Amino acid sequence: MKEGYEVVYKRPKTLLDKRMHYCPGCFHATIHKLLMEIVEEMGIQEKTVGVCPVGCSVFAYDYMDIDMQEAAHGRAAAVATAIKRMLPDRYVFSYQGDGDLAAIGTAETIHACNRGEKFTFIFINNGIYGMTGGQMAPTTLEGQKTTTSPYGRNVQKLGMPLKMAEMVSQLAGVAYAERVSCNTPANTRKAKKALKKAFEIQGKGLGTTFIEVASNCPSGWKCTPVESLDWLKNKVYPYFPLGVFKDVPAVKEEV
Amino acid sequence: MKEGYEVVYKRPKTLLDKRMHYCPGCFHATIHKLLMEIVEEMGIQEKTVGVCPVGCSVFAYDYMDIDMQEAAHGRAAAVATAIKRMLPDRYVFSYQGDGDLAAIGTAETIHACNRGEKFTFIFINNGIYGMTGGQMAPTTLEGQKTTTSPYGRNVQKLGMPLKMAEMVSQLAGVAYAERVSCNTPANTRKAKKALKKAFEIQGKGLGTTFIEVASNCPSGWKCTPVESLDWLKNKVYPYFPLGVFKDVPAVKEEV
Amino acid sequence: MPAKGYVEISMEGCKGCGLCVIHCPSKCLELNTSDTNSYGLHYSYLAKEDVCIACANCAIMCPDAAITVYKKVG
Amino acid sequence: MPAKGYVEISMEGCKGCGLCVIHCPSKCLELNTSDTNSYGLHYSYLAKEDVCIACANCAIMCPDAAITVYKKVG
Amino acid sequence: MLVEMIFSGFGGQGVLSMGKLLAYAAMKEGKEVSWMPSYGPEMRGGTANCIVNISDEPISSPVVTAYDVVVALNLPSLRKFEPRVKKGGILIWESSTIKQPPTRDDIKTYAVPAVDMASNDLKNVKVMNMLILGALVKAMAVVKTDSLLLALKETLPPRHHNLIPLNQQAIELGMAQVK
Amino acid sequence: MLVEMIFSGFGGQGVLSMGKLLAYAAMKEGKEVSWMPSYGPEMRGGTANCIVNISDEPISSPVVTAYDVVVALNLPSLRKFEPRVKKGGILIWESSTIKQPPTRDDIKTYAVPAVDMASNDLKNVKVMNMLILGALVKAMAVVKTDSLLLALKETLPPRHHNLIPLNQQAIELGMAQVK
Amino acid sequence: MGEIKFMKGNEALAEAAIRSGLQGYFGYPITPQSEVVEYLAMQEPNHNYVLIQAESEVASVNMVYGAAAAGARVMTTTSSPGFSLMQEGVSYIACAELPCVFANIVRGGPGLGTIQASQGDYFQAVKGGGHGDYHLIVLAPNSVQEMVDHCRLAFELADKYRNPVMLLSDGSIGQMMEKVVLPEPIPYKPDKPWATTGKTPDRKRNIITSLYIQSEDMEKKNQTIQAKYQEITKNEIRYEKYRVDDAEIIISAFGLTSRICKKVVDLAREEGIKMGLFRPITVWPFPTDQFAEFAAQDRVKFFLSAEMNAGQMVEDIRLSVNGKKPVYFYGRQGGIVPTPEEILNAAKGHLK
Amino acid sequence: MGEIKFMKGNEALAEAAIRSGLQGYFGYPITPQSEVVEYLAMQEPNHNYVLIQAESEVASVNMVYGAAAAGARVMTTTSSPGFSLMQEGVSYIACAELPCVFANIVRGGPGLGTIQASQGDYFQAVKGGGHGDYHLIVLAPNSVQEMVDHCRLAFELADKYRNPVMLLSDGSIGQMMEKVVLPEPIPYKPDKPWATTGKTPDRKRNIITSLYIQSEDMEKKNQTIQAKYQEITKNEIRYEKYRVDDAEIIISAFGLTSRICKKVVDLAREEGIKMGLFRPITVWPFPTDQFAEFAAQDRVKFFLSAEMNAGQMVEDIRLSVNGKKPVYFYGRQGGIVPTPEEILNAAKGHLK
Ligand SMILES: Cc1ncc(C[n+]2csc(CCOP(=O)(O)OP(=O)(O)O)c2C)c(N)n1
Ligand SMILES: Cc1ncc(C[n+]2csc(CCOP(=O)(O)OP(=O)(O)O)c2C)c(N)n1
Ligand code: SF4
Ligand code: SF4
Ligand code: SF4
Ligand code: SF4
Ligand code: SF4
Ligand code: SF4
Ligand SMILES: [Mg+2]
Ligand SMILES: [Mg+2]
Repeated sequence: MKEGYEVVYKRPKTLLDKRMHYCPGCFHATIHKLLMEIVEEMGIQEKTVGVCPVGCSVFAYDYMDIDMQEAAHGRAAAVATAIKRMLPDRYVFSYQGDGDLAAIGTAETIHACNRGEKFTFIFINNGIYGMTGGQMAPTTLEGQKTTTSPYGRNVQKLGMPLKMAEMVSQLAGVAYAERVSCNTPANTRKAKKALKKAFEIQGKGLGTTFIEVASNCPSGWKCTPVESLDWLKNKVYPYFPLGVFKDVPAVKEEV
Repeated sequence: MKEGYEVVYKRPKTLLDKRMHYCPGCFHATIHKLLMEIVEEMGIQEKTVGVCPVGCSVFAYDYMDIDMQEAAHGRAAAVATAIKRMLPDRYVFSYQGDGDLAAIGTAETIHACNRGEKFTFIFINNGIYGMTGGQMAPTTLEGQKTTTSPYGRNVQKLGMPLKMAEMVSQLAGVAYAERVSCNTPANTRKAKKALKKAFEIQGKGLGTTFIEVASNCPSGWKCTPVESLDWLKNKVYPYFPLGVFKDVPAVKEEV
Repeated sequence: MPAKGYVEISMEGCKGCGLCVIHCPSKCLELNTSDTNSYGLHYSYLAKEDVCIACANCAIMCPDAAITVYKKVG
Repeated sequence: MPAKGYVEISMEGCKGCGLCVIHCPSKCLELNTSDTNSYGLHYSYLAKEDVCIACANCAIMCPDAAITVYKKVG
Repeated sequence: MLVEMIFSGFGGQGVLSMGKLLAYAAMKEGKEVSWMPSYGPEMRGGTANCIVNISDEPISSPVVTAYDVVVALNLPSLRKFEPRVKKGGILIWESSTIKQPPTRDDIKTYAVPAVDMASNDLKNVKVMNMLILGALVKAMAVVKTDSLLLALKETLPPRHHNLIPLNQQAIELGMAQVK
Repeated sequence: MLVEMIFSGFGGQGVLSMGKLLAYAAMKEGKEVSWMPSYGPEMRGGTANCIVNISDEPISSPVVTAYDVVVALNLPSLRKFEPRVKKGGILIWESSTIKQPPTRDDIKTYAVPAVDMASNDLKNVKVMNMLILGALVKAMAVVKTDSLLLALKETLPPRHHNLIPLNQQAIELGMAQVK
Repeated sequence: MGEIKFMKGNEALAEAAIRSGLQGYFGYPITPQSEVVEYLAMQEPNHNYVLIQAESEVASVNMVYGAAAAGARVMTTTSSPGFSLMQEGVSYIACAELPCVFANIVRGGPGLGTIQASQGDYFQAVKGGGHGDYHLIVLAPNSVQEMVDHCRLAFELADKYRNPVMLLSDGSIGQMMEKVVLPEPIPYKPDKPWATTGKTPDRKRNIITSLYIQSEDMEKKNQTIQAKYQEITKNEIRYEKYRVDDAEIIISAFGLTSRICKKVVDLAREEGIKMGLFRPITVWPFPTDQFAEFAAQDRVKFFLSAEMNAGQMVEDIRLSVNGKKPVYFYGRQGGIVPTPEEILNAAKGHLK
Repeated sequence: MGEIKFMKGNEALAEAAIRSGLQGYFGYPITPQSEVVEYLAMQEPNHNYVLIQAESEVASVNMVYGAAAAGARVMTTTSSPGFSLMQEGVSYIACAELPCVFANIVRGGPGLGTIQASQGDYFQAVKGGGHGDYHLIVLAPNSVQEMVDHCRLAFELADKYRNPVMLLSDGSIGQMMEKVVLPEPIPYKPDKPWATTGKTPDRKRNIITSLYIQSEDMEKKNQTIQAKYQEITKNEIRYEKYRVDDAEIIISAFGLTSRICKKVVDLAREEGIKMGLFRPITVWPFPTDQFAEFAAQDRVKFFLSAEMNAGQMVEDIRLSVNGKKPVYFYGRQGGIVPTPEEILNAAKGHLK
């Protein structure tokens, strides 16, 4: 600590002092950090319960100093639903990958959103199955190569990438849905703001909150972390635009 | 047969000469009849394979003189996907209830539609679980009483009824989506036309075709068949409007 | 004037739902409330034969395909 | 002129992704390509101490929260 | 003693509730009872039935296939269950709607025109099932009439208690049918 | 004879492929072989390893926990696997990046500064693993050098065959490290 | 003494759950089980439990997982195909050691099968239909009264051992009405310091997981739960004996069939055949030693297992008897309930 | 003689399926199995099979159901949690008597467990993890070569008996590379007059169902498939013997462990202990009679089952031996592969 200087940014304490297993440059880690900053800032460590299903983030409970449940693949929304219903004054979030939330867990996702379950979805859309070694996800882009689409995703045969934030926005139970990213400091700050807003709306019990992160996977995409930011900008955002898709509280305020 | 008269309507031959188990006035029977009329008119009995999961229509294969598969609850879309992929020149349809297609089978429905599987969904939305004795379905209307919503569906707790035709229309793989009903001769004729159009589009391989029937369930609704028509008109259509939600071939022709 | 149309309704096939009855433009169908078929159901029958116009509305509405519709030739 | 800002980077915590490096407006960070930490990774370090403006962009971008940012008091 | 019975007919004829009432009455008399309905898609076909066992000792199986008493309120049920009456057993059938009477002569059969009597004499076809029940307890004293009335009182929601006299009448009328 | 080996290091150092090449070469010599990689999220941490067994007889278990030969290309691997070398076994370690040498004296250890030599002498750090492999076959003649070269030829896609001479050089350089 | 009612098995189960302090129920309709959720829906305004008709059985079981981990007293019920769908979740719950109650109101399988009663899911219940080595405590009620009694017991055992407990019932018991004595409602205050309710400053964070990526850790976890299973086996075996003291033939059955077999015993005794009934009430843990004891007695000639399946519990009896005496099987399938007479005949067939 | 390759177990399985005339594959990624679908994706342009990475294992198994019913030669593969999710579908397929191949590349459970190899799903595979009485034919390969050989055999048996066949493999075999001899590709022309391919005028409509709502019909269906199972048991039991002729100790193991046990036998023999290995290759049908034969020989002192679980196949051995000789168990869990030495020690411990 240098004399005459004060700290303007430091690692949040709720992010345990443990090296995360994520690959270099992976936004999974970024989002973990932002989440723990929010928990700290909102002072809700005692009231927060997280749910992490399988996916690269299955070990999230090793890093966050909060109560957590691991969930079976695709079932985080069902698990979070039950926790939130049993403990309605807690802050509950599910933290899910695109394989988890948009493939095997589609039914649980749609129905939790439709029921308006009052927890926060944190949806890490990296367009690939990171954990299992880079297979195609429902959000893999047209032409994108993965281990199970080695010649590029053929949308004639496999369909177009699913836009989950847009889809759940159509459901009455969803209060807030936004797609964010972390490719620049500005976007990362926005991502944090969105996450915080989701938690605040959750606190008011206004409905389901859904934050989709247009995330990266340098390992699965077979590129460097820095290159992954270019891929995001050039390929991902054009198809998965960042922005707010639904904001019921804001609309209500306007009226 | 009266002398000097000719037949202008008779039971299609592909509808086997067997009393159907459906309750009086149930549209399940109506749709069976229309379907078999179409199979007969199109001359595709040899090329048609149907899939009926559980629900009141699980015995459909007892009545239709075509090759059929029974499917597990919710899985008709997966089953139909595989049949159509293995036998791409056949006409394949799945015939599913709202419990089946919109609750337990949500993931299979969304993903088959998204992949643009080239079979026809026939979705009998009667707002209830008929077969199991009248429990709430994902499409049960606000305030509607069922055995598991005995005080009326509370949408605060359980969410709004799911609009499946609208939802799947958002998916790129869907070529044609329409909601029809059978409450009047005119609507029944429209329903038949829609079903036929779906089969024709399927024959051309243009994408997924999805016909939702705003159906009735006099037994589950605890009313007479005639009263069920009023319920449809007064309660169901206002929330589930009849009409075409997507018609890619028509749009293509226009352009 | 002999009727333009004529319908045959399978008594055992009919379930007495009444959908044909209410949609007949000529009001020629009725449910037989004094008798039941072997399933205990009041079946529909052509009560006013002379006004049937062979429009087939009844048959289209009949879920159980219990109705055959005939039209006068020529 | 003494720098307005100053950063501390955990050598072992850094994974060498380079996201901080490319987002530093003052270009004061670099990856140490001649050395690795115990994980075999080239870590980031404050190469040009005097131009750091304490904007914290680097820290915000760092997935692994390996960076602490300091600002001159007053 | 164990009495094994089945009540069968169309849905809506009140076969399930008459079985339930009888079982309840027997329970009130301190008997062991079981009531087992047909369930699921079977009912879609429009028929319904329930098996009722009444016994002094614990009941082994709630499901049986040969009966001491068969109550048949429609023809399909009569056809189906007449062969399953035990030799010397009892068959009670609704004779105003069933036109083809039973044929066995090794059992006791009772024709009760319950539908007609309920509509004509009591002006309420719904109590037809109580008429049948009356006939049954007369034909075989499985429970006392008083127990049936007690059962009605305890199982009918209070707002329907005004119907008890009518039901009682029906039971008595039914009893009178069995000589 | 059965030789049980593990190749370990950071992902990207080519540990899996060096193991595979050795196993393939041995197979070509008519040996029984098995190659078993670490898999799944373990690899997320940035480390990788594979177990290679070479034997004259069918191999029982592809997974073993004590080794005749350990190849460690980074410090965590050295720390983890040094204790698992069998007494009298062989440990080969990359000595230009690992600063803390092994400590056991009941095994044979070989320090190979493969990273430096590959970058400096061969101008291609990627063939570092071939250098190590060269050292290994010199330290213990599990396969002939020719078999390694044959294996390279048969497993490299033809468009990379131009790299074979470089790989051969690396193997030879590695062999020269072991006296 | 408690309230006396005339109730359906499924409804009695639901009422018993309420009276045992039910806090969360998550389920999906399926015949012949749907009355459980229907009853709970009807009673919902009078109580405080959370009730969700889930979108599927997969969702149900995972809701149970979440709610149980959050410390609540929870239950789900289903019938055969639905329980098959739950197998992944069941395995997770067993490994995460979460207390909860399942009921399988078994119907005839395999496949869609029939909705009539069956005992075809015995193996699934006791050997583990899900992946990996785990056990549920499995109670096999044979009456509406036991649906009530076993429900309360199930919740208690679940909490005591942090282990899921299953009621292996069937469609007949679920659908039939019988007299029941209902227990007094108990107030339920969970004492679950391990539950994920939010990390307070006085404790370390709580984590519920079934993931042990390192083999050594996973083996340790396996050993822990295996040790627990031995403890349960030592403490919790339950069974019923009927006229076995001088019996030369031991007939055995669980659930509904055990009632029929009581009658078989009586019929046999009337004919002078010395028969007795041994009925496992816990089918896991299985009363192995008790069978072995019978087998060790010279008097006992053979065993007969009567089941509504193709022969499942008979394997556990054979394992217990271990060749000391013959063990025969008689079964019906597809929803057919065997009559006392046919079982007796089967037994007599082995009397040579 | 076929082509010789150095291949991963999972890839060899995929290649063998292609060479056996695979027409449809439906699967979902899961470690340690994902290479199967990855390999098939890579080879897709060179062949004619339909390949879908499904949205889940539930979808996969139901796609298999649909494609098999339509007459195609089809397969799905997964690992433990995924196979648990398939249980409903498996039960349906068994009852509908559809030929198809499953492979479970087993990992350590229960729950999410570990991704390392295990044999913890034996019970699920052989007793039926789904509801109702049914059986899969279960082959337990112990090498990459057998992944290939058993794959071809599995397709043949499936068609022959209209029964699903399962490869009960594990993560080690799936992940390891060994030498394999690949068989010649065969052209496959299905001859399945029962398949739902569209009703032609020359036949009645074909219906694939597992629904038999009337108990009598369901019982008949049950009896039909039970009769088939007996037929399979009569014809298809497969096993391997190693140095058993004079053996006093019979050690038994399936899959990967059987290789380790060969070494155990050799080590034992070196010490003068007369040990032999009996390895079930089909674990269902189980070689019951063969075990019984050993048990009947005076020479044989005891049996030891070595497994990577808490003791599962040992039950089937006990059922076979039926108390004639002691049957012991030695196991490791959580992904730990036992060493020959520790198994030998376990055996010696029983030598008194
Ligand atoms: C039932 C089941 N099926 C499959 C898997 C294997 N699996 C683990 S994580 C995962 C998907 C990972 O992708 P995603 O959800 O996008 O998360 P990411 O790793 O990309 O962050 C899969 C298929 C599993 N654990 N359980
Ligand atoms: C796995 C599984 N869960 C539940 C059931 C029970 N079940 C059969 S049909 C059905 C729903 C029927 O409703 P719907 O799909 O709307 O069809 P309907 O009868 O209304 O036409 C249910 C829940 C089942 N057969 N399988
Ligand atoms: S595999 Fe991809 S998603 Fe997973 S940690 Fe690595 S970069 Fe992140
Ligand atoms: S229960 Fe409802 S949906 Fe089913 S047949 Fe009857 S009316 Fe039709
Ligand atoms: S054909 Fe038309 S007019 Fe004639 S009975 Fe039918 S509906 Fe009436
Ligand atoms: S519509 Fe058909 S079933 Fe209904 S009353 Fe008319 S004829 Fe009968
Ligand atoms: S605080 Fe700002 S200026 Fe200083 S090193 Fe970080 S990014 Fe650069
Ligand atoms: S962003 Fe963090 S991990 Fe990446 S190079 Fe900079 S300090 Fe290292
Ligand atoms: Mg992902
Ligand atoms: Mg419905």
